[in-house]
Amino acid sequence: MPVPVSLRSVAIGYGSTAVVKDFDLEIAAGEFLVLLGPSGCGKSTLLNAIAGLSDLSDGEIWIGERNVTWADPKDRGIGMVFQSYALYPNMNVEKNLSFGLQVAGMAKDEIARRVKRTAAILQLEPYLQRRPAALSGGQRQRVAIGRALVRDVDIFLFDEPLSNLDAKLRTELRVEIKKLHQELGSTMIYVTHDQVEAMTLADRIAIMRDGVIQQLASPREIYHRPANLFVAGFIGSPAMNLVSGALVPKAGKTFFRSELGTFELPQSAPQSAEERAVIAGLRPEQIVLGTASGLPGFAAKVSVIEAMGPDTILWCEAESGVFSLRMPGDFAGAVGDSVTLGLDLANASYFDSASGKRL
Amino acid sequence: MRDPFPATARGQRPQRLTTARIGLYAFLLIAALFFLLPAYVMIVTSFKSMGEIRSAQIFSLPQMLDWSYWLEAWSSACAGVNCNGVSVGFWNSVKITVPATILSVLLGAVTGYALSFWKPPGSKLLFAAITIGGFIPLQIFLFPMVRATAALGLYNSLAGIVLVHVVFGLPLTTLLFRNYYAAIPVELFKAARVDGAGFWRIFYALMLPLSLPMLVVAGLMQMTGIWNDFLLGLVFAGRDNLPMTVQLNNIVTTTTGQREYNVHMAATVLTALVPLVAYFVSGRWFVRGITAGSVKG
Amino acid sequence: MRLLLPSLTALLLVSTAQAQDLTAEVAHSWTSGGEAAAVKVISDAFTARGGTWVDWSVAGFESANAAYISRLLAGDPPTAKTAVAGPEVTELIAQGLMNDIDTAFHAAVPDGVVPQVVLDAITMDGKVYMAPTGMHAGSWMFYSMPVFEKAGITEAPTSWDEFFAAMDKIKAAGLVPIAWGGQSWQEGIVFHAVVLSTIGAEAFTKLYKDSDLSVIDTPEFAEAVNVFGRMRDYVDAGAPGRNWNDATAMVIRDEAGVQLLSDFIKGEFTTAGETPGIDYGCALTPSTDSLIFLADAFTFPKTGNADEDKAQALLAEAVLDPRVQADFSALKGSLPIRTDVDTSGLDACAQTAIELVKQDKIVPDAAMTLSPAINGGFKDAVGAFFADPAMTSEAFIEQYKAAFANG
Amino acid sequence: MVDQSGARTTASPPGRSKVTGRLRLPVAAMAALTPAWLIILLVYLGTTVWTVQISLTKSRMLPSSEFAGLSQYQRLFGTARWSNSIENVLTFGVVYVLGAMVVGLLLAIAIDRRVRFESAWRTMFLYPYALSFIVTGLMWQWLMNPEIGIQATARAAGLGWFTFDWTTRSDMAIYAVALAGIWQSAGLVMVLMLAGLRGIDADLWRATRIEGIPMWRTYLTIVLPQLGPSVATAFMLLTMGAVRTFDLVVALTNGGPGQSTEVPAKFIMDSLFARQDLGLATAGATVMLFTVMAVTIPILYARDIWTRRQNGRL
Repeated sequence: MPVPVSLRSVAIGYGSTAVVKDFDLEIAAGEFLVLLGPSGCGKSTLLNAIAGLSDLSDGEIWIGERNVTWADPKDRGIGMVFQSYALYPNMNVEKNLSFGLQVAGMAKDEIARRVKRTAAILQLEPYLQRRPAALSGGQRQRVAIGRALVRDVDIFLFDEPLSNLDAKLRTELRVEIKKLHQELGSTMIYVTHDQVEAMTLADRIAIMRDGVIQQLASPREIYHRPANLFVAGFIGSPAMNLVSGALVPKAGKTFFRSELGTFELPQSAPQSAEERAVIAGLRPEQIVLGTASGLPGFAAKVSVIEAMGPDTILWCEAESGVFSLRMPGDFAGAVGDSVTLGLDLANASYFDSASGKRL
Repeated sequence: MRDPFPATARGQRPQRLTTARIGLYAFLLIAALFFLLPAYVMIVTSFKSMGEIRSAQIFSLPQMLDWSYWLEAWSSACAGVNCNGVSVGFWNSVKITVPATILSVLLGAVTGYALSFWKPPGSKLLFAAITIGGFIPLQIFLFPMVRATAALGLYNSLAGIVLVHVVFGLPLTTLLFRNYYAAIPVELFKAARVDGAGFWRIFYALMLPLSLPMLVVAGLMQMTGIWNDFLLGLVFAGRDNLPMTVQLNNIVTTTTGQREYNVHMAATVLTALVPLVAYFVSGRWFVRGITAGSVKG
Repeated sequence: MRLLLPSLTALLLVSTAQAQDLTAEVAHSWTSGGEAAAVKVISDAFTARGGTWVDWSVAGFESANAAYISRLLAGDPPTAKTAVAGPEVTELIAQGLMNDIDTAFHAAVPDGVVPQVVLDAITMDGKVYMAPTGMHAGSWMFYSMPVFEKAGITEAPTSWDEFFAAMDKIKAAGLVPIAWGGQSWQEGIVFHAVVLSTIGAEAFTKLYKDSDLSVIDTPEFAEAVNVFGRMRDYVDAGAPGRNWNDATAMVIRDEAGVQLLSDFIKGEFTTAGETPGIDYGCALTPSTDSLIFLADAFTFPKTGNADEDKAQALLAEAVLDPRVQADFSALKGSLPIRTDVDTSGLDACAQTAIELVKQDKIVPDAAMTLSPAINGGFKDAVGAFFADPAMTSEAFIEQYKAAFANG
Repeated sequence: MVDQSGARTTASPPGRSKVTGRLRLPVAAMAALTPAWLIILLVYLGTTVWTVQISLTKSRMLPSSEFAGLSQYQRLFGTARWSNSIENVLTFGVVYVLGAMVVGLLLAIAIDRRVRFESAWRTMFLYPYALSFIVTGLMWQWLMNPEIGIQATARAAGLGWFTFDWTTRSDMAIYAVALAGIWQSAGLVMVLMLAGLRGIDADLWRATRIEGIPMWRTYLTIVLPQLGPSVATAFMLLTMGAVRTFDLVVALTNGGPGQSTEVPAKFIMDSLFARQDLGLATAGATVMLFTVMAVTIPILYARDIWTRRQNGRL
């Protein structure tokens, strides 16, 4: 049974330093929520608090209908997967999976049944008698997930579970976790600093910085409509191209003036009645090559070409800085080519220069 | 030791016995000499007759392998009117050392575990106090401890001397285990808590099995200390439980009379035999235990 | 079975012969060969009187004291404990921790057979608290006859000038002049013997019994310091830290000329099969006509057990028995405390001492008159002075005096 | 700061109370620490209080309650032996701790150079640790005795110039004690250091080899700093031993020649039992205790801050 989780005015601090202050977050039943942010932003601290592994200095945590603020971890109906796997080195896989059930005093045959089922889901049958030291990284992480799975918990907590794996395994396990969520429908809270994981897994992403949520929204929204400069810069690879300039009203229209020139903004872009300093953010795919597109353009020179396979990242140097463009995989060009870049100002994001907030 | 370069490698193999290598072994040899010399002297002396000891060099080999001084030291050397050698104290030492070592190691493990992972209020203060306790000379404790054990009715008893050893072993064992547990990832502890295990469950199902190397280290160190103790055994154990070291003292520290160095040396080696054997047998574990654990200060 | 049977019979005998069990747990530090044999004389006498002797021996005075005082504090003292008759016991008596043996003492010892100085030492508030086993005399000089012969010394030196002249001869003969035990307690004994030789018995008593510090400022005391300091030139390199019996062994092996110490070292010569007057000689330290004596005694803690009180009285009776006194002294190398015992069995050296005792030419050792703390201070000062030739006599005297003040 | 998508969704439910105090106390952990607390409070603290209190009385052989003010401290500092003891234990401590660390480290490095028969070497260096300080002292007393020990043997072998008579020289005896101590303890340090060395990333060694950094420099500037935790543990254990030093001195030199190897623990023991001067002994103990605290507490505090900074949190 998926249950909602609710953090209400939560504050967490060690001594006099507050890591998280007055934090509110509602996680719907069955939702996959990702807490994303740079290290030290408080996301792991928050996860530990939800798990009951660190104490709150203020506020409440509700899971389902229960206030669990002071409940023991075991009474919260949670399972947790750690970055370091945290498998019990002295127990084999089977014991690792069954330990929590044994603690709970479950009947032996029920334990065996559950371990069997979990092992089947995660394809761990061949390894049940092995110690963690004899497992590969991917297998270890599967056991760690299994340890949560076996206990039939309502809520899964993931603390950067894939960080210690190589790229290929990471992708594989990511898909597995996604599938698991689709099958179980459990509430999952997932902490990571990897935006690809966040984008691919999350129903909603909470982007955090210094203990404060910068934006809480669907991956699509966060990518296309970042709430502020921090989110804009943090999400997307390569990062958004930022152009400082100003919105200038003129004859009922709004123009974007910058070192690259002054361009008229379409109606879909923010309008302004007075001149104000802004920063325009353009995703690499929002800058196009050539003038044929009819977009306002400027001259630049190709400095680096990164062929990624499916697409190619083009780094171009203009007078006012470096711009990145996403090109198709079969892009043919050479370093040193002179090009004209076009800006898709209609779909760009605009942020207030002073506050960094989206307009 | 595996050769990193397979013999099939082409070309002239570089000379392996370089000057540095020779120097290294020379250093080890000199060090070994320094470390073995005292034991050598003690052992050869235990086979020499008194005349030989008086006349010959201390480093010279005995004229013959005479075990009689060992026998005398073990079973008939006199201390006062009792001529029973050090053997009488042997079982007393065992009776004191075994429970005291086990209890103090367990107490240190539990304390270190609680201080490392649970950190209840006052933990830091407690740890600081325990650390400082490690610096206090034992002699200061004698009078108050005598009063305390007498009040508990444990003075002059096996339980009393075991208690005293556990009390004085606390700083060392706690320090060792706290450092050991500091090196264990805290996630492991968190995972066990999420799995629903409580304080004791995590301790005996997870931490204790994981601390096997440190149990060996702390056990050996405590065993050595307790076995070698003289003063506490003398004061607290009571006449019926005097450890071997007290007999040794009685035999060796005679204030008057002829000193039978051969018997003394044999008695000394006999008394030191248990910890020595323990180190020879489990020295590998000792090194491994420290390697596994106390790396994190 | 072989062991069980006699002890069973013994048990039966005791329980039938006596209504109460007179068991005495006796604490002592006499663990070496001669000492243990001497203790056995007392334990046999005690057993013969129907008591049961339980031996609690700990080698080393310090360790023995640690264990003993602990048991006193814990309220579980042994029945009896050996000690030097002096302040270390008087404090315990003053604190009311000791039983007196006044009745037993006077029943066993007729008036006038124990020297007054000894009687003073074992009596407090008019009651006798200790049963002395014997006394040791310091201020002795033992010498190797062969070494003297080899160095061309015919007579034992009787003045310090003669002494140092003799030492020079031994040195010239390529031998070690003084077999020196470089531990502060031994050096303390030697120093006090030298002090006695220069300041005389009267001043000695004034200084160490009445704490009259003016004695220290006399030229005679300075002379003692001077004589003592000169001895540094006649000891070998291995002296520091040397045990007294290792030093004695040097004399026995005729490697060294003399050893200055108490009479207890005689046991070493006896054990080595040497005969006084042939292999080795004994004399008082040069310029000395008195003995510094130290009385060993049994003391009796209050145990709160009536049977043990009786055992204490029985033990005191055994210790004070003239026969026991004589036998004990012969083995221990000490002198009987009673002047009425048959001492004909004792050796030539002891006879000299007994004569001095009879003439009352004895002064109590500082350990019998001054607190252990003060005596400790003496040892510290003497040890430091002998070990460090650079230390001036003035600095030494200063530190020596401070021992009185700080003690 | 929260954007338009509405994180601040729900209002606080009615009757929501502020969190006050810690409610989730780890009761079992506190119970488990009870023995340690009892030992600390009753024995360690109790003894400390008792010691300080007795040091203010006129106690001689037995504890007395007769108040004496600070006169015992006056006596203490008027006693040449006490100041000698302090001086000696400092010299000894520095030489012993540093010596054992250096010897132990060198042995560990040597063994870590992939030598043959590693466990045999290790056993040879570690076995003294199984012996008590008393035995250690006895053995070295023989070896360092100029008349029968190493010096005599060397001279008998024709090396007339050879001198090794530390125990008999006031200026060298304390180093003799330190030497014996190093002999006993260097093996333990070796094991600790070996543990540290084995924990060092092998890639680091490869890196220094490729960069051609000489071995000694690698040890000095790269390896040594990484041994911090091992060094800290060894330092702690050795210092505890050094401050408590008693048996070794008694067995080896018994404080002599003169007072050149007297140490505070021996001063206390002698005062307690041989000199029956409880007041003076407790005064000495008090001074020692507070000195140790004055040195230890700042170190512990600094270490705590350091680790906190390392972990970025608790």
